[in-house]
Amino acid sequence: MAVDITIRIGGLAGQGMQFIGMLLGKIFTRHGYYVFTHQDVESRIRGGHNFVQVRIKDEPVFCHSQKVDILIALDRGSMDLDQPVLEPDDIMIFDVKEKGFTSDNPARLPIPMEQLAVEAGGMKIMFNSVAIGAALALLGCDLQPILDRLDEEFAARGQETVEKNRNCVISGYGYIKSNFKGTFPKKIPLAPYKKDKLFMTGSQAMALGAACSGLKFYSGYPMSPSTTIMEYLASLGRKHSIIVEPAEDEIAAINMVIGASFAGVRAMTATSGGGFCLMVEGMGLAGMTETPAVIVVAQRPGPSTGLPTRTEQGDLDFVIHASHGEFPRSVFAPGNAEQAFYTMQKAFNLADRFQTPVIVLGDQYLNDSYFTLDNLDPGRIKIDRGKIISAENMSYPVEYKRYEWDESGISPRIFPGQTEAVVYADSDEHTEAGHITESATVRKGMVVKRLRKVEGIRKEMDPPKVNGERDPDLLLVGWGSTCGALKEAADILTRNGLKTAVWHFCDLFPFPDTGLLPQISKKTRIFSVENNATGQFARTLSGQGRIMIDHRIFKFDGRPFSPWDIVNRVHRAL
Amino acid sequence: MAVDITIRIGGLAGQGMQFIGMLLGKIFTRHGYYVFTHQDVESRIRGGHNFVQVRIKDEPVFCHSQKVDILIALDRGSMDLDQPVLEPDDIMIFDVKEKGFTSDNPARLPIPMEQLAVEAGGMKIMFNSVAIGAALALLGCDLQPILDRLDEEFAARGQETVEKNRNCVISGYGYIKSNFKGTFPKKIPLAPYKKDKLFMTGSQAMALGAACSGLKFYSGYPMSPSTTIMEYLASLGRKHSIIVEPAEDEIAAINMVIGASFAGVRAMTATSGGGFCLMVEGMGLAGMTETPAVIVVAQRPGPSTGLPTRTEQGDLDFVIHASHGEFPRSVFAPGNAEQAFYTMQKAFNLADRFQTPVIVLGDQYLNDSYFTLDNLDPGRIKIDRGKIISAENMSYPVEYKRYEWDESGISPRIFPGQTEAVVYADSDEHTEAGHITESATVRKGMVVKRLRKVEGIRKEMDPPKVNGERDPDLLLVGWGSTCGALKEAADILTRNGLKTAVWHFCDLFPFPDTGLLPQISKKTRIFSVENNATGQFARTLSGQGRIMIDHRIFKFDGRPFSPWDIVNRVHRAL
Amino acid sequence: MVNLDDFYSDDPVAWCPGCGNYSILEALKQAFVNSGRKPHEIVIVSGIGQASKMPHYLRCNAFNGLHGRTLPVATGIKLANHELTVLAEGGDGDGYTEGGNHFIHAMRRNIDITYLVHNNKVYGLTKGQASPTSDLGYVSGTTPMGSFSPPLNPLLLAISMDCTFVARGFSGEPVHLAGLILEGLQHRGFSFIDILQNCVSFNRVNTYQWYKKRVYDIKDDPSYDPRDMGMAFRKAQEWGEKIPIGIIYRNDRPSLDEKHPAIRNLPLVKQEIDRASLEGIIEFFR
Amino acid sequence: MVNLDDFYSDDPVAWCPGCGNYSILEALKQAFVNSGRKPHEIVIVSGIGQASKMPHYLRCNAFNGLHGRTLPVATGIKLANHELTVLAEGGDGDGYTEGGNHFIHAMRRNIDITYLVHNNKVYGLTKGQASPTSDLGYVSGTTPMGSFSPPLNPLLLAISMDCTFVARGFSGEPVHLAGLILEGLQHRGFSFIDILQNCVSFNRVNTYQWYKKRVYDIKDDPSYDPRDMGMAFRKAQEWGEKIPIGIIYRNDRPSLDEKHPAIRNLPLVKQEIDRASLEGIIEFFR
Ligand SMILES: Cc1ncc(C[n+]2csc(CCOP(=O)(O)OP(=O)(O)O)c2C)c(N)n1
Ligand SMILES: Cc1ncc(C[n+]2csc(CCOP(=O)(O)OP(=O)(O)O)c2C)c(N)n1
Ligand code: SF4
Ligand code: SF4
Ligand SMILES: [Mg+2]
Ligand SMILES: [Mg+2]
Repeated sequence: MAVDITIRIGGLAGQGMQFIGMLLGKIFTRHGYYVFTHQDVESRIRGGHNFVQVRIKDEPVFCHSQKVDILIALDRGSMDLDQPVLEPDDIMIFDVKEKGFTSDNPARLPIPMEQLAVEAGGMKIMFNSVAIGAALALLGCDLQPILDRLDEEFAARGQETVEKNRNCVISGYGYIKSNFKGTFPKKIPLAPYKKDKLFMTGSQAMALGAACSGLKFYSGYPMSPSTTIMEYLASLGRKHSIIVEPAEDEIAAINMVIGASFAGVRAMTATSGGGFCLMVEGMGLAGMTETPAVIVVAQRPGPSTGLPTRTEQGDLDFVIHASHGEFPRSVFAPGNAEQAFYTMQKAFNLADRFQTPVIVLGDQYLNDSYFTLDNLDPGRIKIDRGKIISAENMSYPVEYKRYEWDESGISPRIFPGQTEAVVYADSDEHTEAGHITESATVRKGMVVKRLRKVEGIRKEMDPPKVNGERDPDLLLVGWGSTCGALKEAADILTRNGLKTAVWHFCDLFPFPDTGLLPQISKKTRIFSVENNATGQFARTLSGQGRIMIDHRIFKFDGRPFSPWDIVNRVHRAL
Repeated sequence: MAVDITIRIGGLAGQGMQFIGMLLGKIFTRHGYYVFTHQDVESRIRGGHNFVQVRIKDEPVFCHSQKVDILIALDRGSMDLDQPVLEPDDIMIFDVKEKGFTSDNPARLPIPMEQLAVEAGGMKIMFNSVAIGAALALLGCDLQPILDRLDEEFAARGQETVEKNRNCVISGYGYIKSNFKGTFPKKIPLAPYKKDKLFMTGSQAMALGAACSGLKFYSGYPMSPSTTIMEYLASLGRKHSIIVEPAEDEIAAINMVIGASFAGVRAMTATSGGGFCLMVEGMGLAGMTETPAVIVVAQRPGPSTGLPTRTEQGDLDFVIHASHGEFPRSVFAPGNAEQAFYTMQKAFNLADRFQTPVIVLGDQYLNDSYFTLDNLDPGRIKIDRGKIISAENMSYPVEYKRYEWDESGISPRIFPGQTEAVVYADSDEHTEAGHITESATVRKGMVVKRLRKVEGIRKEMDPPKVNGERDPDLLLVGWGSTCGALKEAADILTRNGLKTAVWHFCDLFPFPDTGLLPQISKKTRIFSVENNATGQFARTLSGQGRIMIDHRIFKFDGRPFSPWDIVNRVHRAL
Repeated sequence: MVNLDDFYSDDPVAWCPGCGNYSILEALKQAFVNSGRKPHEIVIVSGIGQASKMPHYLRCNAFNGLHGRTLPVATGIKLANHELTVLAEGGDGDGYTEGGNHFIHAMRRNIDITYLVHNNKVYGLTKGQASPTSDLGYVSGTTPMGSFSPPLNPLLLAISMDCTFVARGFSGEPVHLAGLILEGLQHRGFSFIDILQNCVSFNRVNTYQWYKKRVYDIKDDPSYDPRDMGMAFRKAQEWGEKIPIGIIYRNDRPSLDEKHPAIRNLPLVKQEIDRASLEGIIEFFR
Repeated sequence: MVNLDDFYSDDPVAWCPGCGNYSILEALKQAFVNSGRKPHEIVIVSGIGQASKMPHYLRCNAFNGLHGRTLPVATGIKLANHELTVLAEGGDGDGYTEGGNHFIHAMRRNIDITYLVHNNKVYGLTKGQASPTSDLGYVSGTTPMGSFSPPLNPLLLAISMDCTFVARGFSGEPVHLAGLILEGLQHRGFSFIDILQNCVSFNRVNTYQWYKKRVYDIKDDPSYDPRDMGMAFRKAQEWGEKIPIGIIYRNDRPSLDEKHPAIRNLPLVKQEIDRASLEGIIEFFR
């Protein structure tokens, strides 16, 4: 039987929901399944109403489902606020201590969680381990592999913690085996243990992609949902020769990145829209001095502080046009963790080859969600640092011009101190040698030189990935983190008799050569789907003149699209 | 005989060219003419090659001419670099002391300027007053009115200075009368003195427009070419109840403006593209908190530091899309000093009525150039501060919600301390009361509320001003400071047999209702003219779907268009 | 007369149980009551962070702006309406990293604002990363090898800028703190109060107990003269076994809002536009 | 051996005749010669302003970046290649207003950079507006009623941040200045030199003569100990009839670049990517 089961863990911030989500994800990933985990949390450290949702499937899965099969309600708030998503047959596990709630539905399952936790682990706060045991018992998982994974994941926290949590899980597991009176047909039989697939967040994939692309320097200032990139890279710092320097603000971050890059290493920063606002001047500096720089902008709902812990695709227009004056850049928006990993390579290569800033757009949904991946292959990452003159390939006597004219717009770089040449980089309009100029002729030449790169970059931009039916009735067009939901929506629509295809754009700007777009027949109805309120990408797309968009599906409440959100909106539009 | 004469004063920074330009402008403005003065200077305080060009016409004039009739070369550099613009019959005045230059053209007129200055004024550096006297003599101006104006303009500098400069002017004037051997048919007979017209720069017009619109608070950080706005407003500070607070950076500037505006006064800042980069986060803050703010962005060539003292229209796309997330704003680009004055009123009114940031784009050409204006009428300025609840019109008991839902998207403001209500403004997504929210429903409502304003604003946006022929062969489309050159180019083209019209846009974003655009027949060839390299406005315009642009005329060498630049490029394209 | 109830807000508090912020909130309300100012006469400008949520939890005018940008907004408000009592409030990250430049220049201006920094020595809201006041060696997500930089001393910095009112409070001494805040509100000029605040979720070293054992009221030493800059400079360096709280330094010089002639008689916000004088300036250009 | 000619640049100088910047340029070249470092081993990062044009006028690597942002760029360069001798250079506006936050935090990091601020007490390039070091009452385009705020004391600020090398030079004493710069270059850590510089076009008070009469070498007082913070704090406040130049304060603590284990043996820029170890971290996610 096909497995597609979702567990939601709801409760207060500080109750360890994220850890539970991660743990469940690892268990199922290592026992034959694919997992997608996303979080819906408030901007606070303790309390509030939050949930983490774990979707387990027997085939690759890249988005959440709106259908919850088991709700683990860790507090009263979750019981009230999350229960409405359940059908009568879906399970809710909650602590028997919560008063004022009674139900004769055996699927509403009170468990003496705290009590069992105290008995088994000696501490109330381990009641969430009891809940995990209970949920896994309901799902028909064998106990031993669960305990083995628990040992692995808790190992770092010491033997005592392992032991206590183990006992809590056993206790919750046992409680269900002996007390559950209902029937719950949804089972996830654990396959034999295999440590083959990967389980990671979009942020981790980006960080890893950067590290594998030769990142050496990172500077940043914490900002959700980008902070996890910085923290993960920092954790690599000691062993992997990456310097992560906490900046005093985002202005410092981008300028440090530019400095490091000028000195010759691959460098990047990450932030969210608000932090990127402060990097806009630095972005122009990179453009003018022709210094490579990779900037991840992990989006969250704006404007301004907005909804710090939630998701949106609202910054596309901004990053495409950020900074004054005219200079080349490129913008990408990967759709899942795997694409995020490989996109970083492309970002660094284009930054180096064209000596421009490159932006990679993420968002809270992509960055914070966990994905099971079949594999990531650093061997597939080819590092191309572009035109560089080193001491070996340099001609003497030295007469180096940093901005020497070239048809391609690209002048070879020298890293200061690596040859006997001296390098002048300048944010003013400059001569080929890099000195300030006031000349109209030189200015004109330099503008042309810089803008020449645009066509070079455009050639590197891939057309959208096409999925689903040929010659479709419906075409869903999207970009970035909606990728998984779009594909699943297309499958559902196709199953419902509407032949549906998806175009998913990762390479957004400069817009890929329109000649590369697949043919579309007149009968196809085109839906653009965006996690924002004004259809930013739809505007760009229409601007190309090749594609006419028939319907626009927007969502801007800070929450991600599930496939059914899209399907329902499509049906409503037809 | 029609007068259209241009005097160029070339020389080193520090030789007082700007003052001479201003002085000549005032003389001719007060004696029957219209003057347009622009400057072409380097980013330095002393030395280099610079010029100021004064165009005198007997009818209104809004741009420079490429044709120079008299060159006053204050240094050797100017003789070398400016002389090439002259025809044989045009005059060059220079100091006889400059060696290595001989010419038997009587129009190349060596004058012992320094010597006369020492004799007449006692100081070498007054040689430029000698030059003025000489030039005005050549132009057939009467001496007395010149001396009168001199007295007025130098009055503030003390009697002695007046006296000395007077003598130098007389000396230069006399020198020509007795020594000039050639013929110079171009004359500017001075009309009787009349203090009716105004003479001011674009920056002054903006500052004045703001003051007349009730500006009370300004904060900024110097940046060419916007600094003159700040300096002019500061000069009004003592007498006119305007606070001008020098900020530590542009971030502080925009945030102070937002604070002052929140507290209830009209507030603005001005900067150039680089400084605006640092205001982008603040702009989003104004958007989210719904605080009115007027920001002048006086453009200069970018990216980055670029060419600090020169001109470009390169920041349009940037300001339209600046800051993350989605919120309403409006953008204007007046075409001359008069329009600049009245546009400020509109900017403040829209900022208050729609409670959004408003951007007014200037550029070096508009901001630094002097214009003769027939008049400016502060009486025409109607101040509309939008929906405000004051202690008088407030209902008690007080239950005020800053972001109360309204179909228009606009909730009435209360200024803190002006009633007994308390006001909560918030950069996070917020409830109607202004408190932080995590609710998806509230979020959705607030996005809709804010975006509702867009249509309200659009109704206020004027279509382009149309000039020239009906049913034209050619249509020139432009925006901002190219206004004067466009109209003059159209006149020339029409005279040459090509019926030409101009559309000049001041109201740029949100794009005015396309229904308001005049009809255009198929045969009309449409030229977009922009002082940038990529045609930013042309892209917006084409995006509206009503107008197909046939040719694009760009200029991006940091110098402004003269009418003939446009005419020549049109002819080349045809 | 106002009382505590007048400052009550029903907005639900989002801080962790046990956080030092709660007592700061109470101290602040008490100071407001003692100041006699009414809720609508007070504005709090806050940034972003845990500390910056503060103004939602009491009743008075509030502008909850950007991370690090409290002081410019507060300055704009004060200059536009100097009859308002204006406070700025935020965390150590907000004030000393992102907002460091404004901090320096607000002190230079000596604008009449009371600035409260909840110094928990971490970036609380973003989950405990090292802040500029974190100890050397503090291990966090962004400093897994321990913070490489020594903590910034905000008091010393403020004295070096000749800030006219420099004080330190402790969230665990709310009565003392309320007194300090009141003095800050009454001081004409920039009043800076660094508030030692325990963060139960992330700062496991500088706990309530840790501080409780160490802090002492600077007034205990009768010879201490906060008007002596040299003394203040030394006192501000005291840290470790004994930590002084109270007013470390003060000085009198005119505040910015006293200097602007435009508002000598009336706040800007109450001034009408003087059309006649505007006509006058246009004349100047003829 | 390098000599002055090695540092010759033919880029035409855009400063006013008589400007103090010329002697700073000469002092800098001399310090470079004395340091023994070759042009390609040195990088100057400058901002925007008159002072910031400096690197064009000598021959060495240069990054002429944004107004106020010299220090982060310089920090990035130093961390990427600590074998380079890295300087940051700019004006008082660049460093103390726009760049104030980076200044504080660079001192905290103690990154091994030599930072030269040409302090002419005005915004020179934008035509003489008041800077944060302008005197109280300084009249300029943006302060027609005179500057309302007292000048910031950069030395005091630096001492309060425990900056490990705090010095003051004068453009009119180029030999002394060259000596200071050399000491700064040799100091391992953040070396800050505030350089009094006359601006003939806009600063009519603090002229060459004005300074010449007042400055004295701090070494003249043999009892002065720059390692005594209290002494330094007092000395830094001396201004008026007598103005001390020389090293005001110094201290030793490890510089940031010494702390990062990643670059203990080899600069980042010389390190190859270690593919094997990267495979290792991917394994962690299985
Ligand atoms: C420009 C910008 N950068 C980063 C952030 C993310 N951010 C929010 S709060 C915070 C730090 C909070 O630390 P602190 O100011 O000490 O306040 P606390 O939470 O500790 O009270 C950060 C980095 C932001 N909101 N804006
Ligand atoms: C972000 C930004 N704001 C403003 C400017 C304009 N600007 C250029 S130089 C300068 C001030 C220069 O003063 P200072 O740093 O003291 O250098 P000086 O010219 O006096 O040597 C300013 C404000 C700029 N280039 N960038
Ligand atoms: S994280 Fe720390 S500072 Fe923030 S509310 Fe919790 S205890 Fe307080
Ligand atoms: S303006 Fe002043 S600082 Fe600038 S070059 Fe001239 S004299 Fe030097
Ligand atoms: Mg904090
Ligand atoms: Mg200066």
